Amino acid sequence: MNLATDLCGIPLASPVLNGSGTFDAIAARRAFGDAVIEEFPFAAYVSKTITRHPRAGNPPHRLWETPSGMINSIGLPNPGLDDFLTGILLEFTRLPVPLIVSVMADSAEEFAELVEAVSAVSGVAGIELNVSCPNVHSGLIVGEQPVETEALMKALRPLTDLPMIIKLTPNVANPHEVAAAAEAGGADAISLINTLKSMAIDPANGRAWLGAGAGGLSGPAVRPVALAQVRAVSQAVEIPVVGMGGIDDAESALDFILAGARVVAVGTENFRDPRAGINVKNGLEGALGRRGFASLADAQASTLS
Amino acid sequence: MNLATDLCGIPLASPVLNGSGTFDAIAARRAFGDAVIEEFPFAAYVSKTITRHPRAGNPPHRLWETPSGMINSIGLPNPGLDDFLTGILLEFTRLPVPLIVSVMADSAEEFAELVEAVSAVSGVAGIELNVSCPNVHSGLIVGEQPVETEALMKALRPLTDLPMIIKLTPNVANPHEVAAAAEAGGADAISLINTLKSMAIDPANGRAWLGAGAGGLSGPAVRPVALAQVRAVSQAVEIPVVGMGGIDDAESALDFILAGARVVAVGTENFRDPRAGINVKNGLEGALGRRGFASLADAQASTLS
Amino acid sequence: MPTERPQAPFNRRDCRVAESHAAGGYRIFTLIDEEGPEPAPGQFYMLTTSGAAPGFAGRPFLPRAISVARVTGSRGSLRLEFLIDEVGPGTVQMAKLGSGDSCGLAGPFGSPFSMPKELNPDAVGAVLVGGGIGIAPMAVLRRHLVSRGVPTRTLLGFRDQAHSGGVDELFGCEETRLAYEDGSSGHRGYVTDLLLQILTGDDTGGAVIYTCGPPAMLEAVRVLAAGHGVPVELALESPMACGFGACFGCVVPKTGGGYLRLCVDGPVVRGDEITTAMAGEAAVGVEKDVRTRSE
Amino acid sequence: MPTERPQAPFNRRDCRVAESHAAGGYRIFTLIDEEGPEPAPGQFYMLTTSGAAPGFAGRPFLPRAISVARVTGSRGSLRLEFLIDEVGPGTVQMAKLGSGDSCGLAGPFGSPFSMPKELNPDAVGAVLVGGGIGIAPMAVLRRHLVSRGVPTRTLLGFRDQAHSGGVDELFGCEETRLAYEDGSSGHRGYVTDLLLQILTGDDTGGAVIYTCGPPAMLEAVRVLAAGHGVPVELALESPMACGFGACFGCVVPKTGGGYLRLCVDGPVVRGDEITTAMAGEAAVGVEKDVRTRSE
Ligand SMILES: Cc1cc2nc3c(=O)[nH]c(=O)nc-3n(C[C@H](O)[C@H](O)[C@H](O)COP(=O)(O)OP(=O)(O)OC[C@H]3O[C@@H](n4cnc5c(N)ncnc54)[C@H](O)[C@@H]3O)c2cc1C
Ligand SMILES: Cc1cc2nc3c(=O)[nH]c(=O)nc-3n(C[C@H](O)[C@H](O)[C@H](O)COP(=O)(O)OP(=O)(O)OC[C@H]3O[C@@H](n4cnc5c(N)ncnc54)[C@H](O)[C@@H]3O)c2cc1C
Ligand SMILES: Cc1cc2nc3c(=O)[nH]c(=O)nc-3n(C[C@H](O)[C@H](O)[C@H](O)COP(=O)(O)O)c2cc1C
Ligand SMILES: Cc1cc2nc3c(=O)[nH]c(=O)nc-3n(C[C@H](O)[C@H](O)[C@H](O)COP(=O)(O)O)c2cc1C
Ligand code: FES
Ligand code: FES
Repeated sequence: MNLATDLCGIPLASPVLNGSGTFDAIAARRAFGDAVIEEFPFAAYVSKTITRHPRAGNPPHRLWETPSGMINSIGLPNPGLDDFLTGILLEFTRLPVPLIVSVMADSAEEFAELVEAVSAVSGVAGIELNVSCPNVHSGLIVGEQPVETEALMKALRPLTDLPMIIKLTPNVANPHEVAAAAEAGGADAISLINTLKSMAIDPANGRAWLGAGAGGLSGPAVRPVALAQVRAVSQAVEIPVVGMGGIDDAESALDFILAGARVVAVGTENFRDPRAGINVKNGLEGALGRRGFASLADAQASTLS
Repeated sequence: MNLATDLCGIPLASPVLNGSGTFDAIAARRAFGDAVIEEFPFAAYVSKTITRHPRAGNPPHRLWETPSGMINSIGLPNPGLDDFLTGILLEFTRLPVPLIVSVMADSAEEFAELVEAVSAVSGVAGIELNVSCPNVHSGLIVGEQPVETEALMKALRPLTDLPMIIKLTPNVANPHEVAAAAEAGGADAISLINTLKSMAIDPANGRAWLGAGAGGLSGPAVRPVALAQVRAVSQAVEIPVVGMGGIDDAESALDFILAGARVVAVGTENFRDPRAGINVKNGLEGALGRRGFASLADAQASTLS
Repeated sequence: MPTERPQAPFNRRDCRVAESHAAGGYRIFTLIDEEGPEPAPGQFYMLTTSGAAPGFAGRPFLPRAISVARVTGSRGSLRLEFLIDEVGPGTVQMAKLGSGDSCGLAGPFGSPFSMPKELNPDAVGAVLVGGGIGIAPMAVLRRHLVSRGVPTRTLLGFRDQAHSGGVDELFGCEETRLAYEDGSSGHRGYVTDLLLQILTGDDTGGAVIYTCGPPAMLEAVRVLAAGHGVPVELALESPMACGFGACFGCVVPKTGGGYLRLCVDGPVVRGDEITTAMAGEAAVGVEKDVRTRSE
Repeated sequence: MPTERPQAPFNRRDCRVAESHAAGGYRIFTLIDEEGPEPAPGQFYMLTTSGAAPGFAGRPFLPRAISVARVTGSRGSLRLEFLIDEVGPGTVQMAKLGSGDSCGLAGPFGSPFSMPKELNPDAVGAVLVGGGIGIAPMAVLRRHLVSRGVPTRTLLGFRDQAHSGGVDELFGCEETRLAYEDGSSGHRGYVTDLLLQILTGDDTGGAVIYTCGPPAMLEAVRVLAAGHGVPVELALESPMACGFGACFGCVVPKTGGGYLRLCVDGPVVRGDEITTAMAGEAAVGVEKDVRTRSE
């Protein structure tokens, strides 16, 4: 079955992407060798979020296993824009699939720097804006505020011709309002969900387990929440939606498409199986058939009653 | 070990309550006989939420099992205030533990009617306000808006001398702001979390599985989210917090107390084991010991570093 | 108004698996309940297996409702036989249990079948109509009625051999009439064809119908019985979380509006208590709004 | 800069459990890997068991990092022996696996131990210091060094008999010196007492130290080695989600700031690459803010 599709102009061999920060193509190549490149598991590669300046990330512990999920508190470790441009970005552009660079900043000015710099590099197909972060001026989390979100999009829109995907936080009452604001501001696509604010207690001493005190929940545990948000958002906007949150097989991936997502992303499941992306893609034909769809397009077109 | 404690003046033999709507004492008596009353599993009984007028509840399906949790879309079936007062409320007052009546309304006026009527009945120890509902006037979900929440509390405060516990929805960016507003409005305690907005797709036909289209997630899957919200809220208010969300044993109950809850409530786990409340209570002494606490009070007093 | 129902011990208890074996397309497994009372025909138990099923992340999470198919022994050492159809993680985990393993058990729960004379004072006999996995409660009821001298005719229907099992074991040599939709044995077609023969054939004034099976079959039986003015009791199914009235999740619409909780007001209901036996399917029609209040 | 590391097949593969048995307070179980390369000493695998452990709702969810304790056979039919300490749901599920069962395997991953001369051109011998479950990688390394004619002394420490196992099987009759904190056998006290004797006793100019064990022991060894100017490589542990660099979760602080991902930059690190071997405990000190951004 032909699973080819596209995401706001970016051609995709299948609707299966990776969630930002859940697959390091360079480290994977060290561990698995060139097989990772030859059988690259995703139809597009979304980089881990980078910031203007280098970040070491959070102190350990950074991980906590939960019932059917996990909490992470990684803290966006990354080399910062300058080293990214001259280093790993060049390796990423050599991957056999379109590259989407994820960026985060604490101000519109820094976001602008990141967007312009990344857009100037040939081989970048799109930019994902991670807006689960406070605006240093207003102190508000951009992705929690429709007004802040629309203003940011309006400020960034003129700076690039690349498709801009905005990655929403699920820790809001009405994600569809933030999505609508992003669309009004000029976003080309919405991706969700990011992780759910969570914490864990150290069984040994009753203190907070995570070095940063708290983190974000992901994995199958959050899938029902992600499905509801993907549906609410896709009903509120015209632009395509990248659905993610606990996808661990083709059936759950198809659930997201039926809920309104055009394409999906696999995150935590990559940790359990490095071929998770390949497994989801290979299972889609069967899953579509079992649900009575002749093609991926039919499923993407179907609206949930 | 003496596990006796209290919740804003309501004396409790242990810190273990039930989550509203997760244990029907009358139906349980039909199924199990008087043993349920003799060994009543909770230190106080929280009724299923009642409304001014009768509600039949949502069409089936009302349940969906998820990884380490479940979605419910029950729709608050209840006989309405009048029949409640003359019927099951009287049976509830005969239970061997303090009674907390949960109420929900679509307007301050209806909330007022409920609060006044319930307060007039002897044998009611407290009232829980379920504010995960839209205000028919503003159209806003009260529990999502600090302003609406404070206004509601201020309106209700003069109407009763009973402790008022406000039950918060977790589907907000900053539950601690809503909690602080409730405290400012005169709430005596905060209980959280209610369920996380979720949905499920029918594997057979790709349509929404739940009769109402969507529902709420509960069970161990949501525990990490509940812990983070309980901690954020308990840091923001002076009044006691009733912690719940995925508690399935004494260890997880103690996690909530260490996160800042004074007492806890068991919900979904009751479905898996009708004695869940008893098991949590009986396990607390051992759990406290393993974490190095001499008493429940020590754990309640400990502040998480 | 069902007959006196035995009450369950107030617990979920670990019970030893005495035995488990395949029976046609199904599986029969036996638990030893050392505490509970003898269940009445039509009652069910909530079964809890430990651990999640491979390939089902974190499921089963909830216990599963299972009708008892045969009861032997006596209180203190009851042997409860269950007929299992492996359709998902819960039944897959049950099917894995072998002799000596333990399984969580709560119950017996729910309303039993009434005796024929409770449904029709002039009742002289009973017709039992079972379909698929729904033959389990029919087996218990048949033994119950026969032991009380009630003339009983049993009609059992299956889709095909892969979706049938336990007939010989649970119904023994007793005269039962079979229907297979694929004609692989017995009557080719629906079990309701056999019921229609009976209803149109001999005098049905003294008949009472009991039935359990897939929704479409139950609905056909309900309509047939109503059409011929014959009282009928149906054992219904719906997804359950608790089994003892705590979650309000297991409802079916009841005649005159509102809903019945199948775990306490059922699973056995009279034909006139419900407007359809296909409530589960109802969900599909209904207009959905994804942003409902949380409870 | 560790020596050439074998690369893992790009998959998680189902491997057959050849054998499993208790070894003192631990358990040794053997997987047959028909695809992977021979791992280098110090490398580890990510093991995935199916289903959740009874009593642990929905856990294990993630695979578990386990060092290989002995490798026999050759590529195509490698026998990988693992030494398991049952401390939680992941290891409980592994311990349940019996001959014929299958277990998910990914790897080998991580950095191997260096040869002594890579750490010290004048190296003439190696001292291996293992503690508790940490003796596993020491067993593989010892066999590796001995087979290459490197004079090797092995010191193993345990809390008590309940927290020890596999010594005879994995180290055989070879001369190993044991320390038990409870004095139940060997030296009464810490294995680092034995190390100190060596370091202070004979000439250590040509010695190189390799160690794996609990954080407190590793830190003591690291400090002793530094104090005596002896090169040391430590095999560290930290909770891991992926094992191949994808999650950035397995970090320990590195000398000069920043963090090492133990699954790709480790688990074997040189003493001078880290500032402490007790990073895990570090979390406790740090100031916590519960409302961090999500990633
Ligand atoms: C009173 C009563 C008596 C019963 N007696 C028997 C019996 O004797 N023998 C027997 O085999 N079965 C019996 N059942 C049916 C049995 O309880 C259900 O089939 C049970 O759900 C099977 O669980 P499962 O995990 O194997 O399958 P499930 O995964 O639960 O799938 C079964 C059906 O549930 C729905 N479903 C699928 N996924 C989910 C989900 N995530 N959440 C909720 N629903 C889902 C689908 O419609 C699917 O066809 C009885 C049910 C009731 C109410
Ligand atoms: C490179 C490497 C090699 C290893 N080799 C071996 C080996 O050869 N043999 C062996 O037995 N072990 C080995 N381990 C340790 C093993 O991977 C861990 O002990 C593993 O976590 C055990 O999983 P568990 O589920 O049994 O216990 P867990 O539940 O994971 O408990 C183990 C520890 O993890 C922490 N913990 C508790 N609950 C959680 C939670 N929910 N989420 C996160 N952390 C939690 C606690 O500190 C607890 O003491 C190795 C680890 C690494 C990194
Ligand atoms: C360890 C880890 C690191 C992550 N890092 C990022 C990140 O850098 N940027 C980002 O936008 N999302 C990040 N995420 C969120 C994922 O991309 C994804 O949105 C989320 O995990 C839900 O999908 P899942 O349940 O399939 O993992 C991270 C998630 C995990 C588990
Ligand atoms: C079936 C079901 C019905 C519920 N009904 C109510 C209700 O009527 N009122 C209310 O305030 N909360 C209700 N809740 C929410 C619970 O009280 C509790 O807040 C939530 O389930 C989280 O706790 P848990 O994970 O332990 O179940 C209900 C939850 C479930 C699962
Ligand atoms: S199954 Fe919970 S009320 Fe019936
Ligand atoms: S365990 Fe995931 S990066 Fe090391």
